[in-house]
Amino acid sequence: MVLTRLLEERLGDLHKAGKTRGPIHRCDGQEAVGVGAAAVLTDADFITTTHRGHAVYIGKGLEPRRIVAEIFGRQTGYCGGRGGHMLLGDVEHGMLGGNAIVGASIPAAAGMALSIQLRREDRISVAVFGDGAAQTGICHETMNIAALWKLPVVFLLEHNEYGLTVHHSVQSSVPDLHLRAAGYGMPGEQIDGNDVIAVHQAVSRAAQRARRGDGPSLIEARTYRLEGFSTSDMGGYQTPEELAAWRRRDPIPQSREILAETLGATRVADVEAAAAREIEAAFETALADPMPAFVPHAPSVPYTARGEGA
Amino acid sequence: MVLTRLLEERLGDLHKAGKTRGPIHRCDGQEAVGVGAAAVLTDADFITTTHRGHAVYIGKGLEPRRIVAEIFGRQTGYCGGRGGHMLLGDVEHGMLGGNAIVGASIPAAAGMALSIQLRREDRISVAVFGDGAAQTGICHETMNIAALWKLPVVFLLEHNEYGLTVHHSVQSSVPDLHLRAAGYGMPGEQIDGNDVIAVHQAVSRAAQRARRGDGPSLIEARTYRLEGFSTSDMGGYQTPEELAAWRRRDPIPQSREILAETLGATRVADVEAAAAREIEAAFETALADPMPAFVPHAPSVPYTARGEGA
Amino acid sequence: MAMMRYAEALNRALREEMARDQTVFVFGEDIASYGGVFKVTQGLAEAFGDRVRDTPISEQTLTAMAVTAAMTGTRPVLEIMYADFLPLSLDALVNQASIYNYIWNGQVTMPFVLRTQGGGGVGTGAQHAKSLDSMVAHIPGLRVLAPVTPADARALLKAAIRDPHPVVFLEHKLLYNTRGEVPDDDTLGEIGRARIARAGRDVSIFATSRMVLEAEKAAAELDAAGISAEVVDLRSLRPLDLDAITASVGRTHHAVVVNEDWRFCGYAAELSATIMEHAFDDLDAPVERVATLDMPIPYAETLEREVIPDAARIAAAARRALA
Amino acid sequence: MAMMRYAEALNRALREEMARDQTVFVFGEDIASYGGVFKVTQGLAEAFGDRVRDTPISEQTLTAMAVTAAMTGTRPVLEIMYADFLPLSLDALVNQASIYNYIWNGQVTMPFVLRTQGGGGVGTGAQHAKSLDSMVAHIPGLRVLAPVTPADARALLKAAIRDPHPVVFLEHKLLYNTRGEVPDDDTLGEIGRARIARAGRDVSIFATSRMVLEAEKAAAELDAAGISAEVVDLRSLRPLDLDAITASVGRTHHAVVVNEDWRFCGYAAELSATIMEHAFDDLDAPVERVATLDMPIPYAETLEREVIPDAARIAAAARRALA
Ligand SMILES: Cc1ncc(C[n+]2csc(CCOP(=O)(O)OP(=O)(O)O)c2C)c(N)n1
Ligand SMILES: Cc1ncc(C[n+]2csc(CCOP(=O)(O)OP(=O)(O)O)c2C)c(N)n1
Ligand SMILES: [Mg+2]
Ligand SMILES: [Mg+2]
Repeated sequence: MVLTRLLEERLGDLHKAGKTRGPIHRCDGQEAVGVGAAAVLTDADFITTTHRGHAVYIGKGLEPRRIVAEIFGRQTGYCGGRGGHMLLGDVEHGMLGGNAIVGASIPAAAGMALSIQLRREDRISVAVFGDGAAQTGICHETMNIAALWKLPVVFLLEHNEYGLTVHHSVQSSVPDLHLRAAGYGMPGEQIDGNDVIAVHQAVSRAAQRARRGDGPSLIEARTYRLEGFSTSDMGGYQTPEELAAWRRRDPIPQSREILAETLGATRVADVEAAAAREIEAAFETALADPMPAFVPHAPSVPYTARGEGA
Repeated sequence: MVLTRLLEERLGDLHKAGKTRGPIHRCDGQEAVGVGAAAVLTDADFITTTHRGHAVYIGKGLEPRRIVAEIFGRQTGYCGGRGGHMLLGDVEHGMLGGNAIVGASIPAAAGMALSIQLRREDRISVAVFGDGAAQTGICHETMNIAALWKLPVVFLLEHNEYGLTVHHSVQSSVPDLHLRAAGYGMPGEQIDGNDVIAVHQAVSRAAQRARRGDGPSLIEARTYRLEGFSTSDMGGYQTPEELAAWRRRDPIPQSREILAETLGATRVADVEAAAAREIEAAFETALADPMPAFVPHAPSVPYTARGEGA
Repeated sequence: MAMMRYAEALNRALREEMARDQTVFVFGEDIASYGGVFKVTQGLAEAFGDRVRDTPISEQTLTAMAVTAAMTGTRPVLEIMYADFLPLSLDALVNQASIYNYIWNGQVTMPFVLRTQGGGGVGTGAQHAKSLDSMVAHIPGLRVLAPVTPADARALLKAAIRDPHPVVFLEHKLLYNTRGEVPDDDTLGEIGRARIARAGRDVSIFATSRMVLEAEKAAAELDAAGISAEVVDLRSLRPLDLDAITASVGRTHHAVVVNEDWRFCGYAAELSATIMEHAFDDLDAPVERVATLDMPIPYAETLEREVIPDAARIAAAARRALA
Repeated sequence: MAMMRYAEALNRALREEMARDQTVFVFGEDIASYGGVFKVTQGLAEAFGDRVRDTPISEQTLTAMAVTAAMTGTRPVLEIMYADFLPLSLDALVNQASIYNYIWNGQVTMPFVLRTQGGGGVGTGAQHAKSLDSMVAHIPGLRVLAPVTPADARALLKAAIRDPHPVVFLEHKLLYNTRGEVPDDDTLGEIGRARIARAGRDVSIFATSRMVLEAEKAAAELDAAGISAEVVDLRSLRPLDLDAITASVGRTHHAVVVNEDWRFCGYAAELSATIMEHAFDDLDAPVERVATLDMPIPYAETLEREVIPDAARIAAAARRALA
């Protein structure tokens, strides 16, 4: 989580300095969801996420250096600069994609679960998606199919109160989205998404259920985007009171306290310092990495290879 | 209902005689839903329906003669033979369409309800759709939007146990679809769709709610297709026991009995005889009507009118 | 060699590939217990159990699931009942399937096949008679195939299933009952190769799917009038066999293109542009484009037949090209 | 006349039409309280209340609702945030909007406008940088407009709102901040009329949307080399102003077409085919087609700029046409 937060902060600074290309969707305040969930999984398990996937990238074990390189469009990025921050994928870690089509991470994870089921493998997949995404048609279709076929998938709804600039109450006919699980005959529960332990426990239960072959579950993790929709957003739609209340519930200080109790404050400080060094180094190396060279994409060429076309 | 049934039977016969073009989706056994619902509405109210809309066409007051003419692609049909049996529309009676894209009748009715709401009119719209359609993404999106905006629309789910050849249990993660209404914070109820009075009452309640500005409702009317999916379907997937059980619950004899109690058996027989004469005459005239002559569609021409193209 | 229906040839390809490769699975609406509304998947559920699945009516999600199932070790074959429903699959095709092999820098391939059928001629009306070829042929990273003979149906479906990239496989409702010889050996079709359906000297007619049959009728008619037409069955809409096209035009100096999708921005437009770009100097006249009239497809027989191309319109176009 | 940004010109058109006609309403994601992510709808919610609505993320349904709202007495203007999401709207466009005026025998019209913006150049990646012009221009019964100047943005959006048929209105993310003179009178744009952006003698460059600006740059560059290029801003992709095209080719005998959608089966293919069909004898060389390379749009700047057409590629095409 600390890694993610430091990554986000550094990205925010670089954006302000005009050094990023296009907006960055920071997940400050939501780290507990992605990190807590990914911690339940092994590299063999799949996870899909949204345009706001940094916590999942980090949680699933990806290296900050190559994440940063991708965000800055470098040859050394996870996708050689072709995908970018929203569409990053890393097969080795089962991180099968950030996805910037809202809702698309949901059927994506279910398709992987179908593949797991058909091949009778001991893996699961997890779909992370937002409260805005929960209103899309593919969310409904996917939940119905997944529940019907008992696919080994966990639906992790990252409810951060907003879809872009619009409050949840302007987008959803009901305030509590986990209730919709009943319409598919699957378990649904609401949890504190800022409590990394609660996230870990809920996802563990759902993961076990999925592994047992009992099918999907819906977890609605309530959380909040402390830094708005993206670095391009002009703000103004989140009230100061709301922001302040959620800042008090920031998952990082919360976990810091809990960890300090068990590990001692020094251990925690050491871990944080190491994270800071790692992020520092990641940016330093990545920003010095080369830009990719252009190569056309052979399978996209619309004429037969022997042809003279394209 | 009797009109519809006779229409269906006659169409079935003509299909067997090879006189129709393409399959016909008969609604034998389901007449109570379309007819009972449409009876709640005036010409000013809108209704949308599916590929299986004959009962709605008749219920909304359309003339059998022009329905038959449309089905047989005649110039005198409601759409001059351009639409056909699945896509028939008649603005005068607010019958805004059969629709053969499964699920499409749902947002269609909601769009009309939005137009009613924006213009502050005293009308409502009703979406008739199947149990198969309830699994589509647009069903979810529409219900969320309609409930959120309190649109004056009634969702009438015609649950006939099958979507094409596939039983509901193979398509839906839950047996009772009205339960999904809770996920949108709107009322949902299940009724006997073969009981025309129950349909009328439930739709009346929902219509009043919609007219009051309290928003949509979901009615799940349980019924059954006695003649299978369409005239092209080869059957075999409905068990004889199931068919026999539902035949005993055929809405037509059921209503006949009830009506006979209040109106007397002679009155009922007279009405049925009149219906038979009307259908007879409808087929006779319609089948003698001229075929339409081809005219291109000006708004579809892709070059500016003064141009020489197309 | 065995004589069989187009639908049977497809069925055989599916059976053979499913038997050969455990990762191939088939899903779609009404395809398992009923065997598909066009009976292409008949008997597969009995033979392969769980690997043949009836689905809810959820085209958009099914297509999206095919993409990621393909990316994680299986080879899905998805049936979309009518080409008219392709728009529902399009987000998954253009925003998902199309991109990953490239944007993830080659980390994944996506071996899936989306089978569907389009076309008019039987009074199914504006929502069930379209051919939306250009919408899918437009998408980078995809292959689009449209075999017209039973032999090609089998051979190309097998090739499609084995291909590492997403394939949209376009069938036609009026082809399922056509019959032809199908070889017994394990022939794979070659993606991106056209076929000369009938050799000729005066004009080249490039056609796709069922329009190849209409083109052959037109060629017979023209022959009677002393015009020798070459009919080229393109088979592979993307990638397109440019060499076969330029070679044919190099021989005949006149070209007609025929496709059942709408004319404007349709697949025939691409063919016409490609030919004129690559064979401008060989052409003695502009390429004649024959396609479905730009309008919704009407229901009544008297109207529908004016809208969809047929042998007469093709023959007339060939005459215009030669005029 | 007033100097204003393209986004402001659109905003003005919306305000004027909403004030004039109570049945016009505007809806879409983040368009009310936030004023739209590109700020086109800023201030409308304050001025028109309920007639300006933020929506859930449900493009498919919103488009379908626009169709029937339009058919029952209102004039919806729907904003779809990115053209990349057009596939989600496509079923409603091709299977609903496109058909009713015809198949219901003229009983209904559908006066709605779907505004969206496409195009690359700012690193938004494979899912947020496309131009899917040909997919919508392919659809019968629709109009497709793509103004490049602020004046046309206002005039054509007003015309689109008043038109009885569905209009897809294509904007470009790099145009919103461009500035230009906009007349004060109530001018309506004429749908289906191209505009000569720059007169020339040697070669005609037909371009759409932002590519008109690149074509103008190319023309300036060619001018310096002694080549006089005419730049035609097509503005209306469907219906297309065929007379303006043939007249220009009649003068220059050489043509380049430029469009930011992918090349294969893209809008440029239609332009190329149309020109060669209608001006074959006037052409001294095949039409040169310039479009986005057939591949997913990459994220990194060094890659993206190779893929999307620019002035240099247009100028090179013009030189090839004249070679
Ligand atoms: C299909 C689609 N529609 C719209 C958008 C534009 N968009 C990007 S993010 C977003 C809001 C998503 O809200 P939510 O799912 O709650 O995710 P969050 O940003 O809150 O993490 C929108 C509307 C998109 N990317 N894809
Ligand atoms: C989007 C779409 N997918 C598939 C079909 C093919 N199809 C036509 S009717 C039907 C079954 C519909 O089931 P249901 O909604 O229960 O209606 P019913 O036929 O039972 O009245 C299917 C799959 C279609 N017309 N549209
Ligand atoms: Mg959110
Ligand atoms: Mg049903």
